[in-house]
Amino acid sequence: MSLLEVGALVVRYGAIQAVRGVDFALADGECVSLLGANGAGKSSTLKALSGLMRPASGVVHFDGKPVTGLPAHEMARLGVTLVPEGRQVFATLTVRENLELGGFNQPHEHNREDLARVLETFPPLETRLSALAGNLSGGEQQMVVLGRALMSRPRLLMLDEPSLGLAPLVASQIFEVIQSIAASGIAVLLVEQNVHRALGIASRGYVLELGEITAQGSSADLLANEHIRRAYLGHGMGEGE
Amino acid sequence: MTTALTPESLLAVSDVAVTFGGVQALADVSFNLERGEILGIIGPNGAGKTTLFNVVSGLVKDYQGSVALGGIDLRGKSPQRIVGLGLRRTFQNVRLFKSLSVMDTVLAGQHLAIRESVFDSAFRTRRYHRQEGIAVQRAQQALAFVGLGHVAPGDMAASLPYGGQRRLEIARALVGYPKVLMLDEPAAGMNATESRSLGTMIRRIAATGIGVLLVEHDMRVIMSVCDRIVVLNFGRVIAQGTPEQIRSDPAVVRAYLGDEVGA
Amino acid sequence: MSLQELLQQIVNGLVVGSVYGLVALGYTMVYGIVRLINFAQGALFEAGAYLGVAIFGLLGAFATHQPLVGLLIALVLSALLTGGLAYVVERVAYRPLRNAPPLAPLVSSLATFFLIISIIQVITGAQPLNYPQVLSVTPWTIGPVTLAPTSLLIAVVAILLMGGIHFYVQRTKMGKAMRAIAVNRNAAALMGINTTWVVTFTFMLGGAMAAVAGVLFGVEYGSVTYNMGEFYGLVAFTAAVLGGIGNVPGALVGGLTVGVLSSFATIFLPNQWQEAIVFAILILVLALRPQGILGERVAERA
Amino acid sequence: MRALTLLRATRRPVPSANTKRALRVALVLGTLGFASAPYWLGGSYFPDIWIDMGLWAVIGVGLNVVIGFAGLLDLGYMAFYAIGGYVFANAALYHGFNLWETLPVGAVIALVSSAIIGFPTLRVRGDYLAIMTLGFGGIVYFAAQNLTALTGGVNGLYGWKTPSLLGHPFITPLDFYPFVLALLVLAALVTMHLRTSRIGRAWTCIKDDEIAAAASGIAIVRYKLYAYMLGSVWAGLAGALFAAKEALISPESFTFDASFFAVAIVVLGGMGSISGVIVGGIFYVVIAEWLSAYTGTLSGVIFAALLLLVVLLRPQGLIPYRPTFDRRRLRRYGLPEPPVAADDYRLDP
Repeated sequence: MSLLEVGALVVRYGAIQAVRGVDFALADGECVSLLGANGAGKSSTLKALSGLMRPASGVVHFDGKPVTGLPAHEMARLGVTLVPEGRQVFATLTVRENLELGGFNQPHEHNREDLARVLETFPPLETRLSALAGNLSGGEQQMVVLGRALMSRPRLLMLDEPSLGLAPLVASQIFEVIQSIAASGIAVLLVEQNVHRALGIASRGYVLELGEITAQGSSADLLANEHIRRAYLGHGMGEGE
Repeated sequence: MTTALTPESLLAVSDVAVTFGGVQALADVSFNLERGEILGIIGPNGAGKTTLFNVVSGLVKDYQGSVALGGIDLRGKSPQRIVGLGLRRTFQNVRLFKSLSVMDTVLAGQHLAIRESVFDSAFRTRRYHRQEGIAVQRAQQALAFVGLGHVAPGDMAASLPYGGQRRLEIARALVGYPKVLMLDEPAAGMNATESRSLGTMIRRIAATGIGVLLVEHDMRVIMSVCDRIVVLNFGRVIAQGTPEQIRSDPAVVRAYLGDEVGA
Repeated sequence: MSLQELLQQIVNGLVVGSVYGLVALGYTMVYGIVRLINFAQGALFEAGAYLGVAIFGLLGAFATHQPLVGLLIALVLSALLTGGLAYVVERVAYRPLRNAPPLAPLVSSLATFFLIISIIQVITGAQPLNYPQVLSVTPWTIGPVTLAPTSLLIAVVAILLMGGIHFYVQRTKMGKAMRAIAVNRNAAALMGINTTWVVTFTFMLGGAMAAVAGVLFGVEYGSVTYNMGEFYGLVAFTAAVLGGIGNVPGALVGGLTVGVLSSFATIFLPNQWQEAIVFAILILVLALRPQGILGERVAERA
Repeated sequence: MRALTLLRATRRPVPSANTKRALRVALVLGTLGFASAPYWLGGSYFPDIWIDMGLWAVIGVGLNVVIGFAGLLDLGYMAFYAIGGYVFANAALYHGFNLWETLPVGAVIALVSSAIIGFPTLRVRGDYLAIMTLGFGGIVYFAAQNLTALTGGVNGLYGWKTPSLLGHPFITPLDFYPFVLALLVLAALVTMHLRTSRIGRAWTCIKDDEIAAAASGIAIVRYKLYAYMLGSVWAGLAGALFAAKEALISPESFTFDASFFAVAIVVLGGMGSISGVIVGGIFYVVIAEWLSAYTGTLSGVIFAALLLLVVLLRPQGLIPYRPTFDRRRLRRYGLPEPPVAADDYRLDP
C-alpha cells in the first residue's frame, strides 16, 4: 500500500496555477524523485504536501488517512517532514537549539538518542553545537537542516533542492547522507536540480513541466529518456508543440 | 577574463564580483548589451541571476568591477537615479499597484517624464492638462504596443487576467522609454500560447532599439527569442553565445542536469 | 543639586524603571514574534492596575491583615484575568488581520487600546482610584538615600519576573518555539510547532506581565487614573525601543534607563516636563538609533 | 493575438443615464441643503455645530492625504492644528494681526514644521512612523501646556481683537461659517486634484508597493514628506479658524484623543475617499455632540468600537474610494477611446 497518495493536486498563487492537477504515489521506504525545470511546480507541490500552502483542490492521503489541507504543524506531527529550499536554519539560535527544535514533538529521551545519531551522521556539527546557526557555512547549514529533519523521526522526508548553491564537493557529501537516509528505510521525496544525482538515489521519478506530470518511470528509464533533457533545456518554440 | 569598459556598448558589465557573508554570489561576470539586442541570462536556481539584476539596478551597492549604462558608471547611484538614466525592470512576481487603474499604472510609469508642479496639479493649470494629455497619449501607445489597447483605461490593474498583468507591467516600464529593459521571468505562470506571444512582443521591443536583458526559466522562450545567452553557475559565467551554441555546450548541460554519478 | 538628591533620583528611577521594563516586555515579545506594535499593551497595563483595585476591594479586610498575601493574590489574579483579556484581543483584533495590509493591524490595535481605556473611563467615571497600602510606609534610610520597603519589593518582583521570562524564552521548549517563530514562521511550523497558538500565548504572556506591572505601579503610587495607559504605555514602548525592540533583556535595560532619565528630569526641569523628556528620548532614539541600545535581534536570513 | 481577446476585463452593469442624473441632482441638492442648514435653522447652536463639523471634515480631508493617499499612519496630526491655532493667537494678541493676514502665515508655519518633523521621521520604518508621530503630538501637547510665554499654559490664549473683514466684524458663529465652508471646499478640491495627478499617483504607488514605486523612478522619502506636508497644512488652517471662532485656544483641544478621533474619521469614512472622510467628520461631531448630552466618555467607546468593526469587517470604510480612470479625460485631450490597435502606433518618445 502507498504511504503517500496524491490525486489531482492543484496549487495556485492568486491568478497563477503553479500545479495543475498532478497524481503520484510513494510507497513506504521508497525514494522517489520529482524533476523539472525551475517554475515547473516542484516546490509548490512540496509546500502543499507539507501543509505550508493549502491546495486549491485535490486529495492527499498519508498512511491511508486523508490529510488534505492540514496545517504544517499537524503534518509534521504525522511524520511528514519538509526540508525547505534555501536551508532556512534558525539563524539566531544555536546549532543545538536548531536540532532540538527538530525534535519538538518527540519525547526527551528520543531527542538525546537522536542528537547522538545526528552528530554521528554529521561529525562536523559536533564542535559547532553552541555556535549560532546563521554563522555556519552553507554546507554546515545544510547538515543542520537535514539533522533537524531527522530529529523529528520522519516517516516521509521531503527535500527541496538540498544541493542548491553548494560547492560540488559539499553537495556530494550531502547526497551520500541522503542516500544513507533512504537506505535506512525512511521514505524520501527528493526535488533536486542535479538530475543524475537525484536519479542515482531514487528508484523512480516524475518529470514536471508547467505544473503537469509529463513523464514518469524508473530512474534508469528516465535517464535514458530524451524527455528529461527537453524539460530542462527546452526546444525551440514551435517544435513539439 | 578581463573585458575593458566599452563605452560604445549600451550596458557594459565588467568583472563584477559580489560576496555575501563569505559566499561568492558573483565572480568575474562580464558581458555587454547592445542597442536592440536581447540577451538571455540563464542558469540553475541559485546561480546568481537575481544578484546580477540587483547589482545592475542598484539594489546591491557593494560589488567589485563596474557597470556602465550608456557610458555612465552606475557605481554609487541610487536605484531611482539609475531608473532616471534609462534602466527599467519588471518583477518575477508581478508587482502592480493594486489601487491604480490600468491607465494610471502606465501614467505612474511616466513619473519622471511628466513635468507638472504641485501647484499645477492642485489647481489644474493649463500646464497640468497639457502634460497629462501627452502622458495619456503615450500611455495609450504603450498599452497598444503590449496588446492592451482594447482594455478600458479605468479598469483596475489587478482585475486583468494574469497574462494581462504581465503585459501591463511591461507597458509601465516601456513608457519610461528605457534604454535597457530588464525582464525578470516574464513567462512564469504562462501557458505555451501566452509565452509564444510574449516572445513576439519581446522581439518587437528590441526592434525599437531597446536593449533587453531577459532572465527566464522557460527555455522555449529563451531559445527562440534571445540573440545571445549568458549562462551563470555558482556565480560565474560558464558559457556565452548564441542559442545554438548554448544548447549543445557540455558545460551548460552539466550545469542543468548535474554530473554523471561518479564523474 | 546635591549628590544626595542625585542618588535619590537614581534609586527612584530604578524602581519605577523596573515597572516600565515589565510593560516593555510585552511590546518587545509581541513585536519580536509577529512584527506588530501592539498598542493595546498600554491598555492592558491599565486594565491590570484597575483589576488590582477591584481584587483588593473584594479581599476587603483580609488584605489589610495579610497585606503580602493580598498583594500576591492581586498580582496572580490580575495577571490571569489580563492574560485572558490579551487572548481576546489577539483573537478579535489581531489574528483576523494576519494577512491584511500592514496598516490594518496597527489601526486595530490602536482601536483596541482606545476601546479598553474608554470602557475603564466609563465604568470608573474618570476618577482616580486609591490603592491600599501594602506595607508599612516608614521608609528605610540607607546612607544618603531613603527607600520605602514597598518600592524595594516592587523592584525585586519586577526584576525577578523579567529574569524569569528571560530564562523561559532561552531555556524552555515554548521559549525556543517563540524564538524560532521570530526567525522564520514557516520553518517553525515545519518543526511541528503550532505557531498560531505560540503567537497567542506570547500576547497573553505580555498581557500578564503588563498586569503585574499595573498592580505594582498602583501600589507604588497609591492610586491609578483612567488615562495612565496612554502615557505609561508610551513610556514602556520607549523603553522597549531604547533597549532594542525584540530583545528581552533590552526591555529591562530600556526600562531602567527611561526610569532614571525621567527621574533626573525632575531635578533639572520643572515637574511637567518630565513627560516631555520621555517623548524626546523616543524621537531621538527612533531618529538616531532605531535598533536601540542592545541592537535589534534581526535575523540575517540564510 | 486570439489570446488577447481573453484579456478583456468585465465591467459592472451601468445604471441608466436618467437614473444617474436624478441621483446626482438629488445629491447636489441634498448637500446644498445640508451645508446651508445653519442659515435656515437659525440660532447660535446650529451654526456652532456646523462649524465643528466643517472643521473636523477639513481635518479628515487633510489627514486623508497622509493616511489614505500615502498610507502613512499619523497619530500626532492634531499637533499641526495646535500650531495653526497658536500662530494665529500670538499674531492676533501681540501683533494685532487680523485672521486673514494670519492664515497664510499659519499655513506656512504648519508646512515648515511638518517638513522639520517629517524629515527624520519618514526615514524610519512604517510602524515606527506611527509611534514617532505619536511622540511628536505628545511633545506639542506638553509644549502647549508648559511654554506659558507662547501659549498661555493650561489657561490658553484669549482676548484678542475680534477679526474683521472689510470693516465687518466677525462675532457670531454664523459670521465664521462661510469661511469654514470655503476652507473645506478648497481642501476637498485641492486634494481631489492632487489625487489624479503626478504627485497623487506617486503617493498611491508608495502606499501600494514601495519597491515597484522606486522602480518607476519615484523618490520614496521625498514624496512621503510631500504627503505629510500637504496633509498637515489643512490642519494648520483649520486650527487658526478654530481659535478665531472660539476666541480662545488652549491645550485641551489637542490631546492624543483628538488625534485618535482624526484617524478614526479617516478610517471610518474610507481611506482615500474624500466624500467619505467629510461624512466621517460630520458623523463624528454628530455622535460626540449627541452623546455629550449623556456622557463625554461614551463617545470614546463607541468610536473605538466602530473603528475596530470597520477595520475588521469593512476595511475600505463606509464610503469606499473606487479608483478608476475617467474616460472623459480622453475626449478632453482629444484622444481616441479604446480599442486602440497596436499597429496604429510606434513606441517612440
